[in-house]
Amino acid sequence: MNKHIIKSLSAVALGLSLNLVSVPAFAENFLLGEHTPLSGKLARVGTGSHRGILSAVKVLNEKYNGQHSFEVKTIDDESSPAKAVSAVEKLVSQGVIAFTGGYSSGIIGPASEAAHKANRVYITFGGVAGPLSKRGHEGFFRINNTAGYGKAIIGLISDMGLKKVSILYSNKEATVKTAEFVEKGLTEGGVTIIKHEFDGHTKDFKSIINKVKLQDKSEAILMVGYETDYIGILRAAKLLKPKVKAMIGIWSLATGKMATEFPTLMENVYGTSMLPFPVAFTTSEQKVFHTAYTAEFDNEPSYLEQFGYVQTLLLGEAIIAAHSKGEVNLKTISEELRKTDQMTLAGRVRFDENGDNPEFVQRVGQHRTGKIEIVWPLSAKTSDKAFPGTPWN
Amino acid sequence: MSNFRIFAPLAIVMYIIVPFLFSGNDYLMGMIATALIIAGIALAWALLGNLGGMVSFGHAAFFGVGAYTSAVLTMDYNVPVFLAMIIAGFGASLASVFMMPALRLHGPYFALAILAYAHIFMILATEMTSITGGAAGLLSIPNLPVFMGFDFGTKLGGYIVILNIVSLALVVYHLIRRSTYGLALKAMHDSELATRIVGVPATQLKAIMLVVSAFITGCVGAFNAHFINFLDPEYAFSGEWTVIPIVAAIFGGYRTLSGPVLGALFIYLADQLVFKSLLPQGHQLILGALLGGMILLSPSGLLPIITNMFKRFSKKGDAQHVES
Amino acid sequence: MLELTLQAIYTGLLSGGFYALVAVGLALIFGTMKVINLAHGELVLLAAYVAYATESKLGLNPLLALPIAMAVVVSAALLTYFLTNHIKKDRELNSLILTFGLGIILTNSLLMVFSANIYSTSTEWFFEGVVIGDTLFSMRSELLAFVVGVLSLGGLYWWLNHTWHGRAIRAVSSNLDAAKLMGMNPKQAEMWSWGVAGILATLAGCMLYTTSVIHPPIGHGLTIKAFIITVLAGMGSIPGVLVGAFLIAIIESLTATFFQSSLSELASMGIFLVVLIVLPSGLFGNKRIH
Amino acid sequence: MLEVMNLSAGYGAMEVFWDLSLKFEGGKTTTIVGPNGAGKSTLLKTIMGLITPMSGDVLLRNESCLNAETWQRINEGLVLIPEGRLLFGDLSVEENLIMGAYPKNSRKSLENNKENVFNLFPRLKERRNQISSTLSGGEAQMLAIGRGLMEEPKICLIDEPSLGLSPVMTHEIFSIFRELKEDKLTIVLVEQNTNQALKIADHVYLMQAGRVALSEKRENIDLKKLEDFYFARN
Repeated sequence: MNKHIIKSLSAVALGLSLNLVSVPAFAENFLLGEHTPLSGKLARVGTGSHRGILSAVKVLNEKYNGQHSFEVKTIDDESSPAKAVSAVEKLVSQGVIAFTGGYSSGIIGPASEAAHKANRVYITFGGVAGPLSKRGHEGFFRINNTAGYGKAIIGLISDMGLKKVSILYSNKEATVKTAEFVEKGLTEGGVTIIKHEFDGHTKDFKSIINKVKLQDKSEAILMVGYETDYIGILRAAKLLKPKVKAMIGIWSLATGKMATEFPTLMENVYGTSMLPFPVAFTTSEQKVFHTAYTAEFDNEPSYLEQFGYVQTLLLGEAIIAAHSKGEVNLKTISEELRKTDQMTLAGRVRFDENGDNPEFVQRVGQHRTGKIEIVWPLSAKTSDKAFPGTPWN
Repeated sequence: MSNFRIFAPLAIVMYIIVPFLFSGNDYLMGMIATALIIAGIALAWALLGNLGGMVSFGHAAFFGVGAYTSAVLTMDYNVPVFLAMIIAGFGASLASVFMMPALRLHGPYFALAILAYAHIFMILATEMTSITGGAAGLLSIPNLPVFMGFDFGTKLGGYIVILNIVSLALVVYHLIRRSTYGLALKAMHDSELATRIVGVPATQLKAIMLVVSAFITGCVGAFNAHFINFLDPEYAFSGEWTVIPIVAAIFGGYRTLSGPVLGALFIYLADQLVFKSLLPQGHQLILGALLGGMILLSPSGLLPIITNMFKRFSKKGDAQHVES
Repeated sequence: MLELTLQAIYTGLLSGGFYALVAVGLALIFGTMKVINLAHGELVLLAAYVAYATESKLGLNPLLALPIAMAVVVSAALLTYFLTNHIKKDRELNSLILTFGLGIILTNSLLMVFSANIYSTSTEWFFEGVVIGDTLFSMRSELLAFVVGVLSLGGLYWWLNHTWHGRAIRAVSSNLDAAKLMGMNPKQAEMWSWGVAGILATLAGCMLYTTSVIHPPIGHGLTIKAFIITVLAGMGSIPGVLVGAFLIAIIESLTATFFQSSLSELASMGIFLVVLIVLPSGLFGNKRIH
Repeated sequence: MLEVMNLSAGYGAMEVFWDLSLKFEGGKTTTIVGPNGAGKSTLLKTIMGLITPMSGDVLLRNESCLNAETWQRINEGLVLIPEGRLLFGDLSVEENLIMGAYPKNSRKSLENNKENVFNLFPRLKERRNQISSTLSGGEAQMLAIGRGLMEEPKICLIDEPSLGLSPVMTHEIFSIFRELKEDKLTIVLVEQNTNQALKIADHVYLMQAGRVALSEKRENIDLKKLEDFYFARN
């Protein structure tokens, strides 16, 4: 199953080594710009993404040591669109050649607009709103999308053969969209869906879980939210013990942090994850990332760090490629990025004409006694799923 | 007289010197325009606070309603942007009419009631998906237009528009304050009982101030929507649209005309340009400390300090210069 | 249906106990000083972080953090008091800005020290279920928070009525000049009210950490909720705080059960407005306005 | 015992009285009479430290007490029985009385004094659990007096005690003051009810429009003449 990865990696490696041979070393320092929420309500995700980006810069610098160097200038956008726009404008004035980072469609929208006006490439994983990639921005790229998460969850639930699923979703932009996507896909597959909306202030999920238990009587609970929501939902579920066969979540659930900090709460819970945990960093690419990351930071990287890393690495490689052919600008970097087709930590990445990654499909992991096993798709699984299985049985 | 001494140089700086020096620098122009957005709300807030004697914790409500009104009108009904911005002001005023039952409340009760209204508006914006786009918000809201051959969609154009909005608001504020209404309102602020005896309908006057304040805030909110081209409920009704302007108004001296504007320019620009470069993460900490220190050391705001500086400067015969 | 309703009311009752614990400190300070401490939620959060640090760094049960947390939070509260006390002009308004500034400082300090990560206790004991008659479910920690909340309010009520320091606080809240004429030093009463508010915030913070998840930005939301309950209660009324907290919490959980969770806040805000407009001085306030 | 010298005070920029000098002898009862707005209540509040004087001095046992806060003056035995409006409106009748026993010296005899007050005003005992803001004017007055007595005053300033009381009640209250007087308390009584006030006075001041218009020993005062004086301005 790793054949494909190894093949493409070696292809990339070959391509790179050829590049290195054919282009005389002409040392250049590439300045990248990053705006990300390091404070405010998105500080947590912003910090994760930021660390991934720093790791990528480290890896790029080691790789091109002596030939080129990369530097990233970061400005905290404080989770605010206006400040993100200011950040982009300021970074442009400081001479950055491309942007990586950003979180939340509402912030990425105006910020990438500003990057567009300044003729800079903008690559991100933080915004899943559909319209973002339909604005005709040549330099706008994102490596993930709602569909990729949705497809994985739909696939998993179809494999389980469930007939009735309750979806608990936060009323944020990304969560609403994802919940709608999954609902549509599952309904077409003949699954009955009952949706329960909550908001960021919801602390006590007993009421919702009780409804699932007494009224919905569904076979699985799908949680579309963030860490705090998952912990609240799982605690309430563990208490009320609805008769479901699976507890399934999306991002930030099948993470090392959750596995180490809440092992009993997470037992048997599913969540999207590209890699198992503890990460069997088997491939050389994974090892490179892990070494670079743990050298700087003392926790285990989650999807945020991985995605931040991948997008920045892709951007860096595209810049190097563009440089090797002559001029580095919006047009040449975009062209190179559009040529991307490779396996990464975040799965296969290829960009369509809108800058979206149609190949993006998440995998699904399941928490097992403090570890995370990949259980979907079959081609990537590290273990069979424990089904039916919930934290309480 | 003292008004003129502050406003003449301020107007020269804002209308001539700033565009002359920075028009090529999108970053700075955008930054100053955002500071003026805060200034506009701060001014509207101070108008209600100073003349109406009411502290509002919910100006984000007017800001958000204005923003959504203008965005929806321009996107779904093709209303021209500038017209939509004015209608947005009326929309915010209409929202303030719903708040009028709260006018019989006092002090913190009124402040909190308005906060609750703002929160309710935010939840409604999230839930009324068909009109507002729900939590996903509205992307690609039309830019400010090209008007009489000038592209207001640029940073410089945006700056000029918001500067004019703030200037107009200042003029309105000044006229109200000077009118008989203003005198009655001032008397009311000193003693409500006194005005009742004199026969001024206090609640009616307060209601008018609320409507005017909402109108200004709504226009500013509409401007921001077209300036940033994006809205979602959490952003449009964010508590920051209430809190930062209040801080700015009090910091600048909310009982004066120019205080809220100077306060907003200072707070926002100092925070973003100076503190943020000193302490990239957690620069809000400096802002917090500065606020606390200011309240303790110069409780009537920043303006007295500046006017004092002015006096010292003019005594020395130096060139007039406002640093903000 | 009945089962759902009963559980909803039970859930509301339990969180009401916690809400009351958060709100009562704010009410106490407002009573004596007419100052709204906008950093109150941050003080609660500070206590929660001390509990987290105690658990993760020292490996102790988070409840053992109480003495340390109390020392830290009460000092912070008293510091806030001394600063507030130095405001010379327009104290009612300026204290809002001052305490708001202190709240910013606290939030950002927590962010810098503890990062933006989320934390929750890893002591499983707190999450064991307690089931009454097969229909009412709660976690131990929720029950504990409820009991601590109700007992603290009861204790506070007793203290305010039966000790001279407590009585002085009531007297100062009720009529400042009259209190002075009874030989009371209002400064001392104010200081006591801040100190006690600090203790209550500490209890609330430890309960927050053991029932829920903490991260830096949640302090402000706690202040707002506390404020709403305080106003609903009628500023300064202790039994009012308890009733107001129960009312808000039960309405929230009923809304979450019979409509949807994301409308809970709409319902509680709506009730708040209705009560405020019908009874401007709150459920338990004086009938005199202003 | 208590003396004010060249005292001026008021609210904000508005002066209420100017350059007042009065002397209240120990163990004696001094009555200050005068029309509404003469500045009598303001004078008492200034003596208590609730209002900071603009100039002049207040001497307690021949020492200036301007630097002492109100609560410190209470501990010296200086007590003001204010008019009924200065009650703890949201506390019950009994709680108001208990607050009166706050000064350290009077805490021990709280129960005793409370019983005494209840004996003096059985009305208050009937209403001991009622919230004091719901009392009638007369009842509020009784409560204010009772609460003042709980403080065990040595120098007792009394502000308009007969306000809102029935003649019978007024008579009773004055008999209480007479008892206090017999206990050698220093009493300063501000009254509009000249008739009653003069009966127990040793010395009389007449205040008009912020000034002392007359200062005489009781025996030298002709009630009729005083009343002429009194109403001359009205």
